[in-house]
Amino acid sequence: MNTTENIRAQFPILNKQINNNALVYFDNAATVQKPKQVIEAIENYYYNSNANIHRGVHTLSRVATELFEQSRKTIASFFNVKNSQQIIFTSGTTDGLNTLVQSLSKSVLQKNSEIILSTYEHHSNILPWQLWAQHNNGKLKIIPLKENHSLDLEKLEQLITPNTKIISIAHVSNTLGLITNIEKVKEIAKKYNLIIVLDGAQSAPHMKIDLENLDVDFFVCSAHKMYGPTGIGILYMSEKWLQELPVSKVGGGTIKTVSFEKTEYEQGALRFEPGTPNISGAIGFAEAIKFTNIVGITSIYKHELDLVNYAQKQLNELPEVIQYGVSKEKAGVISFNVKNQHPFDVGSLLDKYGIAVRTGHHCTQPLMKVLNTQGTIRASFAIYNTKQELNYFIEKLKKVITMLK
Amino acid sequence: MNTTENIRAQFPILNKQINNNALVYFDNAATVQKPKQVIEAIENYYYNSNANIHRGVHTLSRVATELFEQSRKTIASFFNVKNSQQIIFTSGTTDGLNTLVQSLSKSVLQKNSEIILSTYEHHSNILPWQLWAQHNNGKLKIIPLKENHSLDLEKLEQLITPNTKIISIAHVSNTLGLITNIEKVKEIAKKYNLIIVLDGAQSAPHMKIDLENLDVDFFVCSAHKMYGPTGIGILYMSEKWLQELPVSKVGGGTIKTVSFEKTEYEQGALRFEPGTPNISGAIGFAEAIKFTNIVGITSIYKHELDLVNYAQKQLNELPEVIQYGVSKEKAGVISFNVKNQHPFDVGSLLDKYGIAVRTGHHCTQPLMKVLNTQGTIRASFAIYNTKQELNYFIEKLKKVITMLK
Amino acid sequence: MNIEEIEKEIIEEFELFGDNWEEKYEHIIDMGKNLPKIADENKTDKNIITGCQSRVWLNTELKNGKMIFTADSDAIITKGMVAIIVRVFNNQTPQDISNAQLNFINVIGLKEHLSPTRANGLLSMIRRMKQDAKNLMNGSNNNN
Amino acid sequence: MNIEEIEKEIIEEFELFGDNWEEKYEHIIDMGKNLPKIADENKTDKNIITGCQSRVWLNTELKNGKMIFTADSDAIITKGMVAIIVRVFNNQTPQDISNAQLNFINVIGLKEHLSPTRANGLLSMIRRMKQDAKNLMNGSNNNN
Ligand SMILES: Cc1ncc(COP(=O)(O)O)c(C=O)c1O
Ligand SMILES: Cc1ncc(COP(=O)(O)O)c(C=O)c1O
Repeated sequence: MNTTENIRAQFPILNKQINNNALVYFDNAATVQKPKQVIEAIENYYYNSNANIHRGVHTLSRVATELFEQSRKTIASFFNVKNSQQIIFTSGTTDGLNTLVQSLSKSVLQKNSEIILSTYEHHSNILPWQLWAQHNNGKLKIIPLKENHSLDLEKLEQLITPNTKIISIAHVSNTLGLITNIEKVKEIAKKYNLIIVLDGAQSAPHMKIDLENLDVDFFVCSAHKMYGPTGIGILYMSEKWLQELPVSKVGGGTIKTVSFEKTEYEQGALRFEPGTPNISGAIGFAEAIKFTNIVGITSIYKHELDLVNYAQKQLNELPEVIQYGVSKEKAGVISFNVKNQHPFDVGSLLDKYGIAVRTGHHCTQPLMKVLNTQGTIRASFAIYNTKQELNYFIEKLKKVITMLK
Repeated sequence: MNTTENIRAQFPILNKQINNNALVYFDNAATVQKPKQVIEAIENYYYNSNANIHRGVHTLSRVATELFEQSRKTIASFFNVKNSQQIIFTSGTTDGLNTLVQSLSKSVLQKNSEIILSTYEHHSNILPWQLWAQHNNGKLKIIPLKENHSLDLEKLEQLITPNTKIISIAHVSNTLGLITNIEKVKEIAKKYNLIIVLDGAQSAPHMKIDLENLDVDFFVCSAHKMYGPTGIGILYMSEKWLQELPVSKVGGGTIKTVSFEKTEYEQGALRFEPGTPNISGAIGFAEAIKFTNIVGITSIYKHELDLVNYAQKQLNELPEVIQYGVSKEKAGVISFNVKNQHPFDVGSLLDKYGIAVRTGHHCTQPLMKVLNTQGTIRASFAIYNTKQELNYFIEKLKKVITMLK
Repeated sequence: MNIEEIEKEIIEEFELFGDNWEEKYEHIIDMGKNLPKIADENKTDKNIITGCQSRVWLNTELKNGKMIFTADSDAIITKGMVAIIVRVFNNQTPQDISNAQLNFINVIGLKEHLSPTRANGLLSMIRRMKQDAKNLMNGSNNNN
Repeated sequence: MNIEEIEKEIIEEFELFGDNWEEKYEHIIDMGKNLPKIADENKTDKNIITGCQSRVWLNTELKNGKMIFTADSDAIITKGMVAIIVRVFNNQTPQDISNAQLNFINVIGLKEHLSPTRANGLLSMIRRMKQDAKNLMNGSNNNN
């Protein structure tokens, strides 16, 4: 039975006391807690099967390779990707985006090319493009926000010029929790033959994502936001790109033959995975996917949306609170401020009550500028959070507001 | 007491049966087994302190940040690096080398620049340079081997031209276990003002390395070869480079301010660590260093050298065996072949006796070409290996030779 | 004999060794040594199947509606495995080969040599043989 | 009063609150509100100390051999902490400031605000105050 109680029992850290209060962990968009199955899968790997993978002639190496490749398949099937080779292990979303930008800069990107991003991108989906642009006279074009802080996709088409090559966009805003209308983005991208890169760091933990049907060129996410360990993520690419994308990160394991003069690279995912991968990380990631499958990703979405709507409603009743990106359809995140108070003060005092929220710019400084604030207070939810926790949070938030007045 | 018995007790995997025989794990150069303290440190982190680091206003985030930064300090002091900011976390040696080559390609490397490598480099220290060279008309110059398979450093100076910028070299050969004479390399490098990149993947696990005194520009290694977890390693850089090296991998966490037009980057290690790092990996790595410190890195070296010399002597008595890179001073690795037999056959049969060796090109195909073989059989040792295991190995190797005849 | 009968014969042969893997492997090595050599002119790049560690050469011909395989490998255990598979498939019709299940491999306990992650070319060899059979059935001459 | 005496006074003040952190923080917030404002012309980039989340402005002057600090912060808890430290250091000699240990911070239980990993600028502020003091002692006018 997937009651919240049963689920919480799988996360021992939730029983911790913080500053003499029960931990209320609302910082899930930064990183989520891990169920004990995931931690045990990592342990198990090291106690029973640790070896370097691929090419190994001995038993442990074969076992480790099988566990690793099976993990790839588990993840592929979670995203409904038939050819698991399209799932390339990275060390996280940021790593995936950097590698991708570098590979694209050796193929489709030329001097003067233009990339379209959105106002609410995470720095990890801005800086790699910006760095490329600075060295190549490239340009970043930005999709603006509407009044309600959602993306103004009506303006997208105007940004496109003959030099536009790529739209790289967050599937879900990490600061606001708003969901990007990908169907709309795709419609326009197809019309102009643009490549779509989808930053799924904040969507993959919360929503059913069917990459076969979504039909974007690239998709990235991080395990540590999906009940998995740190140091592992994936870069998905379409079949076409799996064949065509030039490598940008190379080393042991990616090759068929090497001489100092010339190198013939492998096919498939191996081509993009130089060096010893994060084997225990991949195994932990797959175990996290199994956890998610058992709970059901649509149940997760529903549970978190209930919390979001409840929280938005409660906050709406506090006159001192300004909310950002309010919407009935969000992925587990709310963002707000207390009028005339610094988010850091609010966050510090909530922490005293055991409540973990994130405050600051959330690595979205350009968005902060548009929202005209230095930072916000962000509460982000996971499957184990409860309405009781939210009630406690609202109660203490009121207290904090009084203290700061 | 650091008896081998006590040490072995800390590695539960060593009690495993493989094909109905006790596991004899001689594939330590590929990846070494982990003591239970390391596995427990990772567990502990996830059960008690998991949170995203830096900028966090809440308690768990502060605790996680402290654990992470303390790990950096533990590793820095192991290598006698006073400013721990010079230790940059990577996902491994290969990742470190790729990032480094890309950063150097934005500063010292120009069109037509030349890089000096050695014949026994691992693919991870060839391919990133080769990829750069292909796009920039650069050149790789190769230090040849002497008769005894050690590097012919007498020939190094001849390779230098006015275009030479960098010597990137393995500290220890992963295939042969031979130790590069870095003092000699440095002498020449200083004379011509060349940058030294030291690939320490195979030296860091076995030898005392004092980076403050070694005084190279860059040093890379992987935790998983040093009793630590997969998915984490370090890139050390000298103070000068910490200030001057341009970033090549960017994203959340590396910046002071970001706008779509311009970005001001952080100082110190943060500048080179975009995105959520492998937090549990860093903590596990530090725990592995603590294990190494308790045993003592010089004891490790001595123990492994004893095994190497014993093995070389035993193999020398088998007329069917050809050894490569025989030397009295090696770091834990021996490499050989059985005349007229494919290494794969020998390795497969040894595996049947529970003995894990690696066979093949060991990601050093150019070296294989010079040794005039498709591959070798490599046995590599760690602190937990014993003479009894070696005796068993030699006994079974003889059996295998008979079977294959 | 048809494929199933040969499989049965091989299983019976291997049953004699019981749990003694050493004798089993000696038998495989022997079979490898006795594998009729592929003609030198057929040891071409077109006929090579690269595994990660050992290479296999395989040549296919059709004679009187039956498929004739000759093969070689640089590793003797691989060659022995190749010999077993050639023994099963040789002189069979393309139809039978393309339908064959090859159950005997699990039974004689050599699964590790045919696990998908042990890229030693054997799996690709079987796949190639079946592909060649299919191509012949479809009247194609392409045996790549 | 010298630095140690002021520290003692602060410790005694905070002892009154016992384990009640809420009162403790209310006191800090009050102190923040009562911190004499830094003159607007001194709220310059030169005088800014950037933490990760909140900013601190600090101005240093020397009057009759004593150091005079004025400061501000955009976060009120930070400002309260700043107020405490200014209270301790204000009107003291450069010599005393540069030698001060500031033990009171651990004692009053606000350590988390001064942990090296909580980059809120407070630590850098103390470092800056001591550096300014040292520079003055060495006759340098550079207070960066
Ligand atoms: C000398 C050398 N360099 C680089 C590497 C690559 O290390 P990793 O696979 O951990 O990235 C290895 C590992 O095999 C090595 O032995
Ligand atoms: C939308 C978005 N993109 C990218 C990232 C970066 O992910 P990671 O830190 O795991 O590399 C994050 C994480 O905060 C994110 O929320």
